[in-house]
Amino acid sequence: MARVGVFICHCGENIARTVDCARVAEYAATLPGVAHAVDYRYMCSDPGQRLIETAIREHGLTGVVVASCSPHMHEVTFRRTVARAGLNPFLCEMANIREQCSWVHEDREAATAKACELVRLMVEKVKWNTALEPIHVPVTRKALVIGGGIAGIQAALDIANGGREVILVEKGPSIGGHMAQLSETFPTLDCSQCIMTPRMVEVKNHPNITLYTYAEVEKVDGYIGNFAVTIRKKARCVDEALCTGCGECQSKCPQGKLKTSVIPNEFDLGLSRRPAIYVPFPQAVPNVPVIDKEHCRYFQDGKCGVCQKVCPAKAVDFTQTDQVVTEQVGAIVVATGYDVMSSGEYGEYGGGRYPDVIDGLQFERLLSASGPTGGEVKRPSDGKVPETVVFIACAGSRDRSHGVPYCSKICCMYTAKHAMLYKHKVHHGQAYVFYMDIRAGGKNYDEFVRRAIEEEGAVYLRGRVSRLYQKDGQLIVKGADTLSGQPVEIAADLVVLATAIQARPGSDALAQMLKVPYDGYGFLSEAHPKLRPVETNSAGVYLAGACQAPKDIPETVAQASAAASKVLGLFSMEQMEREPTVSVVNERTCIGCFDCERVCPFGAIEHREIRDRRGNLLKVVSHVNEGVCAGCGACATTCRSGSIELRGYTDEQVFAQIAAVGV
Amino acid sequence: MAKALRTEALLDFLRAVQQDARRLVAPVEEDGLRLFRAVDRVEEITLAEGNTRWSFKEVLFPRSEALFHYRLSGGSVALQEPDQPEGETVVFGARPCDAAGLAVLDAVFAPNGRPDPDQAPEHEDPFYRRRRAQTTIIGLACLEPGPACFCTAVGLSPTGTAGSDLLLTPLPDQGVFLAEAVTEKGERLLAAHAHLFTDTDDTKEQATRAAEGRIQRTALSGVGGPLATLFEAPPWEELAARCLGCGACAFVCPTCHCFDIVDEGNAAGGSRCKFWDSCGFALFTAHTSGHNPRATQPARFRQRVLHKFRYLPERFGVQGCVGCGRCIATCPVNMDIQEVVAKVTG
Amino acid sequence: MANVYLPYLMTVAAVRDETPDVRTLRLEFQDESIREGFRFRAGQFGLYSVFGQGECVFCIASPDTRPGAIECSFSYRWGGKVTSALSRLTVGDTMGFRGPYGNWFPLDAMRGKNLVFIGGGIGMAPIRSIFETALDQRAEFGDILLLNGARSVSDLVYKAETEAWIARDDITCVKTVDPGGETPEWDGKVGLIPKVLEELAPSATNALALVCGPPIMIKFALESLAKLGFGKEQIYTTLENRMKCGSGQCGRGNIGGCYVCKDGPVFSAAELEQLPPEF
Amino acid sequence: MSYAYFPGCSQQGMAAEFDRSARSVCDRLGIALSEIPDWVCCGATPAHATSHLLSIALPALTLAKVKDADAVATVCAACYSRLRIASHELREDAELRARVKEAAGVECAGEVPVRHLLDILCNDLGVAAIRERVKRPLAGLKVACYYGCLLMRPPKVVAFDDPENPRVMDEVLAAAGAECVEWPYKTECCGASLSLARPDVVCKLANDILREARDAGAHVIAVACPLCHTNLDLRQADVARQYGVRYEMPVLFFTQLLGLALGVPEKGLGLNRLIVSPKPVLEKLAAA
Amino acid sequence: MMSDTFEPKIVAFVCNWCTYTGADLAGTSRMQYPANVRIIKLPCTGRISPLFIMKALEQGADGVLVSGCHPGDCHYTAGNYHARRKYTIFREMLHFLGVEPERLFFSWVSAAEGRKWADLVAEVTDTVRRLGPRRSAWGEPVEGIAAPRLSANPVPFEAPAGTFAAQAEAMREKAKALLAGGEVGTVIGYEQGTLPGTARPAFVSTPEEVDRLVWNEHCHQNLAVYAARKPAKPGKVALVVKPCDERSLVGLLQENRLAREDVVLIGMACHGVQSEGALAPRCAACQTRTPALADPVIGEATPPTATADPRLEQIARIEQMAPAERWNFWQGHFSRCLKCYACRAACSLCTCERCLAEKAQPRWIPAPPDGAGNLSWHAVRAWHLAGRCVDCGACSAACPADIPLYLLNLKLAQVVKDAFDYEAGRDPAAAPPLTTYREDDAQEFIR
Repeated sequence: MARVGVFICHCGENIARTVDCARVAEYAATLPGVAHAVDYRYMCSDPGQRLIETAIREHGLTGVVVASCSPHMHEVTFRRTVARAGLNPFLCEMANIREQCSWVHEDREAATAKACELVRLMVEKVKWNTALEPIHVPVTRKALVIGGGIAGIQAALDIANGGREVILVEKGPSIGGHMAQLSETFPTLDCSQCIMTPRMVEVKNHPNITLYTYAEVEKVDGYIGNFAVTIRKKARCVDEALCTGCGECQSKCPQGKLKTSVIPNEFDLGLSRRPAIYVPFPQAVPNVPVIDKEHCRYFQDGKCGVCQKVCPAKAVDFTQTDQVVTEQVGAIVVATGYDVMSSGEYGEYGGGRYPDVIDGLQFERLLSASGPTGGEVKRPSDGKVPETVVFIACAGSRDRSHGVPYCSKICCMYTAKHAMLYKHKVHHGQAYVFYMDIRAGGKNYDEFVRRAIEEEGAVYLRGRVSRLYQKDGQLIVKGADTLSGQPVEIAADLVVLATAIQARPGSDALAQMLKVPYDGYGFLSEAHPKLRPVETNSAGVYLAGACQAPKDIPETVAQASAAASKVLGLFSMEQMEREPTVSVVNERTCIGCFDCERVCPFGAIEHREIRDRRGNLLKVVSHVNEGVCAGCGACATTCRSGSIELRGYTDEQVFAQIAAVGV
Repeated sequence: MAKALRTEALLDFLRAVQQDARRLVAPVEEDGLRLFRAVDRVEEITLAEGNTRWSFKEVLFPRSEALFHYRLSGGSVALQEPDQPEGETVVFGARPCDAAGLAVLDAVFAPNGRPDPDQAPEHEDPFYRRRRAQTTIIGLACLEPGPACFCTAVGLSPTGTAGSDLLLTPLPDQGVFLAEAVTEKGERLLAAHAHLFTDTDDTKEQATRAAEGRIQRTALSGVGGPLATLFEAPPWEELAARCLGCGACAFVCPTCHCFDIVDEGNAAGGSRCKFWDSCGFALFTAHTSGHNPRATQPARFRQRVLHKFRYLPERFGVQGCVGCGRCIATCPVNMDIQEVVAKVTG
Repeated sequence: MANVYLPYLMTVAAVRDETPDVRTLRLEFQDESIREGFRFRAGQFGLYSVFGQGECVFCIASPDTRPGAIECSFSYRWGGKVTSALSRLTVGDTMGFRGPYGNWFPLDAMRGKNLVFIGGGIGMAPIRSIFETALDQRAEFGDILLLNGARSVSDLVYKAETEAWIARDDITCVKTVDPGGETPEWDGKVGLIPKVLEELAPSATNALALVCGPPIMIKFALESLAKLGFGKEQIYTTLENRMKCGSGQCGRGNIGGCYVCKDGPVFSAAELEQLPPEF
Repeated sequence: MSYAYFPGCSQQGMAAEFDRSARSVCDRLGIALSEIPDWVCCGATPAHATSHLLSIALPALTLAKVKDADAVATVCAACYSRLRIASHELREDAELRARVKEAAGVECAGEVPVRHLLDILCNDLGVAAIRERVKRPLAGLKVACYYGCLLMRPPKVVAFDDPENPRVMDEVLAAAGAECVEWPYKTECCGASLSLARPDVVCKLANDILREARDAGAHVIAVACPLCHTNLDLRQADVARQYGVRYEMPVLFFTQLLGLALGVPEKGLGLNRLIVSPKPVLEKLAAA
Repeated sequence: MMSDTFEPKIVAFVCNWCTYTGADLAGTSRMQYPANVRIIKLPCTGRISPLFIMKALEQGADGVLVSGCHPGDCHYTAGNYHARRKYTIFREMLHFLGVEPERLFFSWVSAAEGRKWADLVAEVTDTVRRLGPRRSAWGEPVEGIAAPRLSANPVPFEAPAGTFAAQAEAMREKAKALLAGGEVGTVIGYEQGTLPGTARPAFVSTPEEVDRLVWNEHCHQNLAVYAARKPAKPGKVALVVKPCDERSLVGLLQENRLAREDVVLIGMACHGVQSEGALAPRCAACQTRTPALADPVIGEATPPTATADPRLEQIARIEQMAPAERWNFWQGHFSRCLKCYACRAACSLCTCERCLAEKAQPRWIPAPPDGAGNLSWHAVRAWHLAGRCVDCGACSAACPADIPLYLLNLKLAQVVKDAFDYEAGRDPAAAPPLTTYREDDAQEFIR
């Protein structure tokens, strides 16, 4: 019979007040297999733990039951105590006689009786516990970062600077993401290009970082420490090695004559045009153009080929094909960023009908020196400098009827910035801001907004815009000013909608590929909002930036560094240590129906062939990949013949507890 | 002088016997099949021809019984004998084949005094011995043996007396049951209810010839010897290819006596249970290491045949099969032991 | 009439790990009267029970010349329900034992003869019972040779006793491990039991051989003994089979017509030859 | 498609011309309207302002009488809104059905869909069919189509077009040859039932609408609701008095304009019943 | 609480991440609730097996509560979805067997719902207290309640004249061709039984032996039971299959127990088979009388009749009984069970190398054929065939005690059809119902 030690804690008065701990200890001593039972005032205190350690050594205990608080509180503590005394930590169980007994049952008699039962349950269970050693899984100490925005760049640099190799994959022709499109950034108004371009170059030149641009992740196999990622590098039709970035091809491309070109420039959100062979923006990294096959005359009707002729470095190669590469990585950071809801979604604000109703990102391009108007604020319709600009906050966010009930968090700040920058550019201009509430909770944020109002003279009107219509060249904005209680009507030259931040289209497909859950809006779900914000339920996959939820640049960079630290933490060990409570297959009785494989949410079940000595195949059975198994036990419940067991919650252990209730 | 019991007086006789005994076990109809049950009122008993779905073996060798109870408290264990009901059990309606089967059960469970000097002291099954002593068998001869019956092929008869304490043979033409007391228990039974019996000089020869005439199965005489040499014979493979490996044939058989012993209970205690087992199951002889002396289903069916037709006669001097035909009627795939033995030794 | 299935209550007096998955228990009868009266013969087996888990069969490993307590050695390598429960017992625990059952080694026939004892792995348990019984009356016998073999050093059973036996000068004791099973500090022989046996080449005249071990080992050992001139009746072994009642009723322990629990477990090689290949 | 026609109270009183023109238009376009026998008032705004049960029970009384018709046709925006919402709620809420049965003694589960004439013209008949039957296209006539605030709201239940920027009436009248102007006040409220309680508010709203229509260059305003018609047509005098602007903007029901285009004689369209006479505009048009 | 009122003993299986934490929250918030519940912690509802519920009832629990994360919250993404499907079926089975519905409780309690947990425990305790103690032990009949009997009114068997003979001849031709051509090593069909009016499986490996093969209304065994075994003779196996037998082959394909190309199917158009002298109940209303997968299909099937399946009426009768009556009805039948496992041996889908009934560590199903052992065995057997059984009738035909196993199989097949719109044996590529889930699976029984 096992030699179990039972240790009843008073927890000061918390347990002792309604549970007669002495009587429980007395009762425990009578249980079959219990070699030692004692109660003490504070079992988790230092003397309490020492009491357990000495008892283990003195009585040669083979199992320990600590009856005290919830295992969520001190299971780790007591398992460490037990380990110090030389007993395997998994031979220690806790009976929850505080949260689930003394605190919820006033009647002393009933509480004591129940405490006794809970102790008996755990004593019976611990007899069937087996010593378990942590599982060691080899780790490929190379990381993959998906998405080349500021989040991806920061994470890649941190990991690379941590001495580990990184593969950065960016879908577009250049890294930079949405931040590259911004003019200046709140609250310090430092120019986004100035603070970001050096980082982008650093990424390009960093020995530890392999950069794949114009490339997408197609398939992810494997598990934490051993991912095999298939990446498709789309054909740029320009050889990155040869191209010097001189820009000849762009200027000569017939499709590209700025005035006549019909191709909207995605980087400028359609406010400018670009040639068929293009670099999204001057500071692009890598500064290597890409041929847009839909609009290139060579690909559409076989004529032209001017870019190839003029290219001094002979870098243009129309025959280039997609390249598919497989990389072995140990961890993946998802930094795929966000998208802005298009102003066209807002019918009542004339979105999509009036050219001078634009969204925040388009206004950023107008403000940006590298933008379509060289930094001068000119309205898209006729290029006039607008004297009156109306900014409408919460255009799409916090609006259930548009399917975006959440607050996009950054619009209040960039709207104040827009009002301020507009004033800097058009001194005599007047900015109006319709808002519901101003959310400026960051460091120096509220001061920034106060400056926009008090120093830059932006008129903040608390109220919703009900209607907006065009009348002889101006946009009549009808709204209400709830503070003065008066309806308001403003004739504006330009209206900027602070539209909602949404998840990238296709983020759900990526999430399914990575087996990461995502919410109803397409944002990827973190493992725990407070305790594990940058981790996911899929071990080895981390999140950074707006792909997890709308957030500003400071928070994004913080998350990127956090994700990087998690990756570096994982890579700090040769072997990764994982909880040993995983499933194991009894290969003699498994018949290979693989129902377990169908129910395993983590794809932890593999096929293993059983061969006899001469090598001919006897049968194919299930095998649990201990690196991937999360210990949920769905397989153990589904297996009809009971051929797969979850360690820590084996059939024997549960059976013993149920049988103990029957006594 | 044979005794006779008027057909109408049978129920009175049985009611009287029931008063003296603890219980009267007899065949009744239940959910469309005929089984031996302890009857409340004698009217429930069915006297129709043919046999029950399985024999009254479980009156003496129950399908599951507790050998002892154990209580676990602290480090110690307390053992406790199971309580066994006292009092006479009378089994009525036992067909001659079933009654003859008792000889096997007696030989295995209560060898009482078979002198075997250099063997370790014989171990009897006390439970079986007590029940056997407190059981009286009133046999009922068969007039219309069924298609699966082959008692005559194994040297028995539809009107045989072996195993019964008192055998009643229905003589429909004379409207009586011919009563033959086979043992002193039978004598005592006749004496106790003498008023119901009258002397008669009728005999059962004619009934016996008629009944035996209905069995067309070929005799299996002296098969023990040839079977000894046929362990490796090829036919087992074909003959038993379709056997599914269940325990139906063993559990309906009046002579099968194999059992398993398991502890059932929980942390506070429980009981050690002995219950029916069958050599047909794969796990019957499997070692925990995975080695199984009888790895294939034909090997297991061979054990069933050899155990009945060679080992039991050789070791205990009793015929292992009484030809009741139940295993043939019950087997889902019609494994026919009489056909197999005939083919293997033929 | 006594309930034959009721085991004697035993207390675990000592626990010794022979190998990572073989353990020896020393059991004392809790009931005084039974302790005095209990007798058995080397070679007989018993049924050991852990209440709540069940019973299982193996031999009594202690010599029958030292009554009062018995020892048993068992392997729990295959994780059987009862053997695993036995492996969790600690000193002072209560378990059950009933027996003795079956026949025993022919001690009388062995008197005055040279004896060759061969034990393979856990098969060493029944051999030790008869071997130590013989040692307790050493004078009765001629030369005694003991060959204790195992797959590997760690699998060797009764290591301590074997050293003691090697130290004795009135017997020859040899230990061997299969090739590949040796360790750097191993001082015994390295070789399969049959090969070592042929090297030792004990003379067959006026000799008896007692062999126990896995079926493979017994098969080749018998061949080697035959080469050395041992007749079929000069060789004895015990059979290990799945048994439940111990008294020939549960119908489980038969090899052909022979009931291992009643006609065995000790058989001579001659008897073994008669049995059909069902073990 | 067979339609059970629900005229509505206004169309028997102050907006008789809407009903008369609607019937003539449908007649000309081959749309069979069979009036629901002894229909009752839909309860309009007062019903649902006072008691929710009443606002459902009244339409239920009528809807229950609709037998073997593909849909219920309505012309007035208020009737359409009330009937449509009532049948929607009856379909969704079994408990409500029970209470209505107990209160009004009728079993109605709102199976027959309720449609507005514009919806029928545009989506069932189709604009091309209308263009074919036009005899005298309203060439040169600039119309400001005014939908009012009720016809398309609440969108989930009643809308059969984009609630922010409806196009149905524009397309129907364009098919009739008119030129529908772009103007922002398509769905602004005209003050509806405040017409009696707060005429000053109605004048303010009417003035905005009329001004925007004028500024958009419209000759006439087309409406699809008797209440809107009253506030824009009847109140033009008050607007002139309050804001000193005489718009002389004729306000017609879209069925009247459509009737003209289809060649229905003016008498059949009840043009004479309008306060601001459309005659001058129409004559100028005919002359051009 | 030593008062004389009945204090129910309730076992609660809860998931560690949500409900256990919710219970802790009830503790930290000092919410009072009755002390009748003993909590057993599991990592996820996905790990809370119906066997636990059965064992708790067997050990005498008066009520069982199972609770975990709300759908969508599962820490392991899908544990509760799988569990929900299992409970949907297992709960219906226990009710059908006569366990009072008010003894089983299922709920979702999140880590933040301390109040919901406290109220739930109070409600469960109160409900079970009012229901009263268990009226009998697991597997024992309830005192003083007569076990209702179901009558079966058999339908006479008639097949169109001459069809059997023609089919038999064509089948033998095909078998001979297959054997002679060496395409298969063994043909498994039917041959005349040794008792009048019986047929039995026959293993034929040479063209000459083919003449032993017969085809008539007595060929009721499901030969697919031999499909998953390694053939004694080398070469492929040909099976003579009726449509219902073929459906069990679809099940075997779904569970990788054989490869389609390893077996040649001689499909027999079916006219229904005979059992106990009448048309087998399952054939009365059988709608698929022509094999779908078989390579050659021999003969024309008798068109299905419109008669309703008589067994459905029996199921309806059982469902109308009071729980105690239903309980006694089943204990009455199970009391005859000898645990000969013929039902398992005859079932073509029972292909486990070691059945759960033979798993000793731990022994979920008590081994002896007594009350508890029999009830647990028949509950687990029916449970393991839910969503897999193709109603081929082999188990009921093989049972020496005539236990109406088809009632259990059919009832669970109905539950799976209603709840998951799934029928066993139709599509080899379909995922078995208990290995997949839909997020909108019905869950009105979960609090």
